[in-house]
Amino acid sequence: MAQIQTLAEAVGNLVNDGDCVALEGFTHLIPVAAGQEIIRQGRRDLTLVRLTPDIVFDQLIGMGCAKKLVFGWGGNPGVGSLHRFRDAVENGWPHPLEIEEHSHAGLTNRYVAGASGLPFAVLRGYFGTDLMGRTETVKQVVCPFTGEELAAVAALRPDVTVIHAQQADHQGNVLMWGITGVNKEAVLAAERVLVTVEEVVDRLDPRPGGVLLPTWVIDAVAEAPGGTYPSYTAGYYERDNSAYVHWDTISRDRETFLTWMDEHVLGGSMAVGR
Amino acid sequence: MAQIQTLAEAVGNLVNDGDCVALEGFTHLIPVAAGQEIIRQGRRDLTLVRLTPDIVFDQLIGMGCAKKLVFGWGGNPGVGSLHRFRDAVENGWPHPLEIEEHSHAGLTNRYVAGASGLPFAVLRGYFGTDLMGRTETVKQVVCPFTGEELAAVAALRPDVTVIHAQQADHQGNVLMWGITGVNKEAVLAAERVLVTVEEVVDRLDPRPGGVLLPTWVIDAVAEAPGGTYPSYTAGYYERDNSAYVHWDTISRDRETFLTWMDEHVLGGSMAVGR
Amino acid sequence: MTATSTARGEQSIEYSPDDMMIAAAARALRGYRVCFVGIGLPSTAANLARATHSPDLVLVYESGTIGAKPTRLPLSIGDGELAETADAVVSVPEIFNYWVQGGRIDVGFLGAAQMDRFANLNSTTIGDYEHPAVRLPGAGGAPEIAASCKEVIVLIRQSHRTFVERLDFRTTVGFGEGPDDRRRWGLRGSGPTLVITDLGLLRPDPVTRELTMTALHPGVEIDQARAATPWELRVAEQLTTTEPLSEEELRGLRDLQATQDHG
Amino acid sequence: MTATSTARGEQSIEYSPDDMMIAAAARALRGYRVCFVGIGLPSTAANLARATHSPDLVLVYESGTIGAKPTRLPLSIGDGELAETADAVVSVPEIFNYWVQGGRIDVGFLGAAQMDRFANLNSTTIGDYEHPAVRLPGAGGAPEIAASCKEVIVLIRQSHRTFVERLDFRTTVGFGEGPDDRRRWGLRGSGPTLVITDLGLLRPDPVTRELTMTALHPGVEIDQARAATPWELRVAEQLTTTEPLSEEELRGLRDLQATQDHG
Repeated sequence: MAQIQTLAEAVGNLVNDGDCVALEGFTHLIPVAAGQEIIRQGRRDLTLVRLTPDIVFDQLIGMGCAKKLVFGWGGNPGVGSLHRFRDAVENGWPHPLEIEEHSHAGLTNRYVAGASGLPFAVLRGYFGTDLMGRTETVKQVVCPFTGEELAAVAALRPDVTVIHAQQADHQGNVLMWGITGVNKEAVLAAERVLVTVEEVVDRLDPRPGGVLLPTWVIDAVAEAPGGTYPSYTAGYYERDNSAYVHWDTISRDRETFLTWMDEHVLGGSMAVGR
Repeated sequence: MAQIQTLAEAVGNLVNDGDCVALEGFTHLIPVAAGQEIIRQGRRDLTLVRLTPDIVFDQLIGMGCAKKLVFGWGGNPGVGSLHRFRDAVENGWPHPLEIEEHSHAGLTNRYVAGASGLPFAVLRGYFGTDLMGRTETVKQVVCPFTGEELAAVAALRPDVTVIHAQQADHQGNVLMWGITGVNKEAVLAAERVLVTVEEVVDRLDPRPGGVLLPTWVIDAVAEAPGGTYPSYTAGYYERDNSAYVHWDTISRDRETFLTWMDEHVLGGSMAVGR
Repeated sequence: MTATSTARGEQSIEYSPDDMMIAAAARALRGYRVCFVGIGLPSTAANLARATHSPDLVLVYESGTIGAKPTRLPLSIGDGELAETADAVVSVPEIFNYWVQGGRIDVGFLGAAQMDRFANLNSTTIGDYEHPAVRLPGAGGAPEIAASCKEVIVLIRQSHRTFVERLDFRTTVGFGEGPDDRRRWGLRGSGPTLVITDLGLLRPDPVTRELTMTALHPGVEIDQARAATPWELRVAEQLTTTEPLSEEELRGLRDLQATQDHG
Repeated sequence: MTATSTARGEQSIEYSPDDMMIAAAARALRGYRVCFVGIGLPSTAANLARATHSPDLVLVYESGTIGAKPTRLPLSIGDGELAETADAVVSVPEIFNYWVQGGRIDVGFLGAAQMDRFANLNSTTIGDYEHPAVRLPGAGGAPEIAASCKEVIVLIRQSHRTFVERLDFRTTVGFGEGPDDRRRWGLRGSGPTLVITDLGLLRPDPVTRELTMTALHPGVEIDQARAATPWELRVAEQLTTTEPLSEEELRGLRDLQATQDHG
């Protein structure tokens, strides 16, 4: 059963140094506030996972929280590069970043296998690409019926999955809608689950496209209004595209980045700092 | 793109003697009218597929349409046996019926593999049961990561899948809601698709739990109001439980059954008869 | 079915062996959070548990309804009432792959036509598979419920018809032939931890996994249970007696049964 | 980017090489029903096709939006506008497993940082993988789009930076090393059937699968294309010239671009 906690409490209770942490949100419902709280709490040596790491991953990497990144596509969507990610990979700043990369379908199916209690999933892909052989989590499996060779991806079971949703009720049931991506699978694959929500409401009303996660698959729910900013939350607010464009400038330079993080992320908190 | 046709046209165009025909509907949205039209058109040697064959399958089997049944649980839900199914298996009447049986999860995953363009799917099950070894569609696969042995089920790709849904629009897009079972997977796994609907409407309104199937994955849509009777269609009518109970009596005796079918299924049609 | 009568204070309560099984099953759900429910006795038991001691018990039905809160006993596992009262309705692939196989269900109920001493179940055929004397409905969801729910409760009457030395068909694995088979076959739940019959309760031996009679229902003697069992029935050293149906249980049960309209 | 000017009757139309690529891509969609769209030029092209000759073209975006009908150019593949205007929004596992891998998509668009003569693509790193000169965003959905869409259209500028003898990293399979590789690797789509550059169009040779220049954009000479290609460029016997941008195309394109608000 989900406990309704503050974001600081929830991150403090659920996210440990060295954990494998999936912060999912496929182009929508991106858990920015939760990621920034992880930064404020100074977590280290995390294996961070997301299909589409974007600005908040750039921040986590640039602030030195990540030992490893498991991902599919790491960019500033519609704008360009993630400069902190690139600096980590190209120059090892602030420290070297181990990377494990997949196609979106491959990483998606790693979650699906995890959610399904299976050790692996099967897909058509990877063969012929240099992705194959770069990770131990992609191998080959032979169809016992046709003899065809297919790609197998290892189940992914994060220690913690963090997602953002629109609403929770007081019992900790969670409702999300719009593009929900791989959020359900990332939740059901994880050992522990933290959901930030725009608001806690008295009652969750069924709605078109609504996806409900029952409280008994969640550990903590934390209110984080505006928790996906500068991305958007359907039904609540729009994407602030200028912030994405601006991030390109902020993140290009290490000092500019650190100063911005100090002011905008660390400043307002009782954080341990970096 | 789906053609909007009469049920007789659609069945005539899409269902051939000898076809593998999935008539899905997991305890809801059961395509009874379509199954009865198949009987009226005198189709023979069909391989019929459904997780939960019930009254309309009893009718198809008793009228001699089926060469083979692929299924998970064949009964009169909440009442008891399917007597025509039993008579075919136990006594070979009206002719012997080949059977291939699965667990629900196994047959479900056969559809999932079919819908996913994969030759097989993986699950935990079958081992230790006598289901294993009774069909060529269940084998063993070894996880390339952990060495675990898991069950593999062969993809199922019906020649035709028939389902019932609440509504279609004039373009042939289909909307169903409530318990939708394995209907989407059965549709996407099939070569050809027929959907019967309660009504064709001007516009499909999004609604909680609504599942839309775009017209470009469907071949024919046919209006069949009350098309799941005596089962139910959420939003339209309730299950007539007395008919399920009554079926137990009708179906116990071959002559009673044939007389009932003549009167209630063949009678009102321009059928070829049996 | 003979009715059993038991004195509770001044009043005598009349109930059937089925009532006793249902009540015992409902009681057994105490402390569980998420229950996978089939139609018939299990559904009645799970809803009795909700109506009495476990109002927050989460009912999951195979049709994809998660958190169903039916106000009447459903007619099938796909009754519209289940979908309408559920927290969520998901697809059948999702129910089996993510929720059952994913290990999200605490306890599942199963019934069967035959059971052996290792709680393996037959719901496929009586007699030879190719030429059965009785063709039963088949596996349905039972194999995977038994495979992946954390625990399983079996509801079955105890007689030489149902308790058999050797199943005519093994549809569903309890413990196979002993303690190692579940692990060997990759079945991650604990298997059947409780069998409820019209005579009493059986639990698997912690070491051998053979079913052991651990309790008798009020008025049942152990010799009755032995006589109803074709193998040499193991009996617990401390054999207990189940509590008779309380007035509250019987009232809850009759209220539920009154909601079931068989047309 | 230099603007190209072309005389159409009395009027002279000014457009860029990118505009030409987008228009050529939009034209190439004629006759297809279902298109898988990425952000950037492909999204602009697909929406231009909808705005001009193919109003019923079904746009599928990786975020799970099926049948999106955006009224403005989306900012990302997960733009709320896509979900709001879609026929259906499904999960990402469903999009990849049922719709892409299931073979439901007629044509997919891809871009890349590098392409070789067999239309294999690199969007991962420039330079050594372990110590890259430039770390690119990575694979995203490209490998499976290339694997399973019935056909693929590649949009890429033609230069020694983008056209390379040997990819620094093969992210996405076009034709591997030749005609047999796709089948051998279980990739069921036909692979890239068209490459659109700022200089013209290339198509795979029916036998060898090596890319062959089949058309040049107005004003481009074949020597320019040869000079922009590090390998000996194959050229079709009947090299054609693409139609210049029509007024309707340019108007449609400008209208679309006007909807894009970059904050």
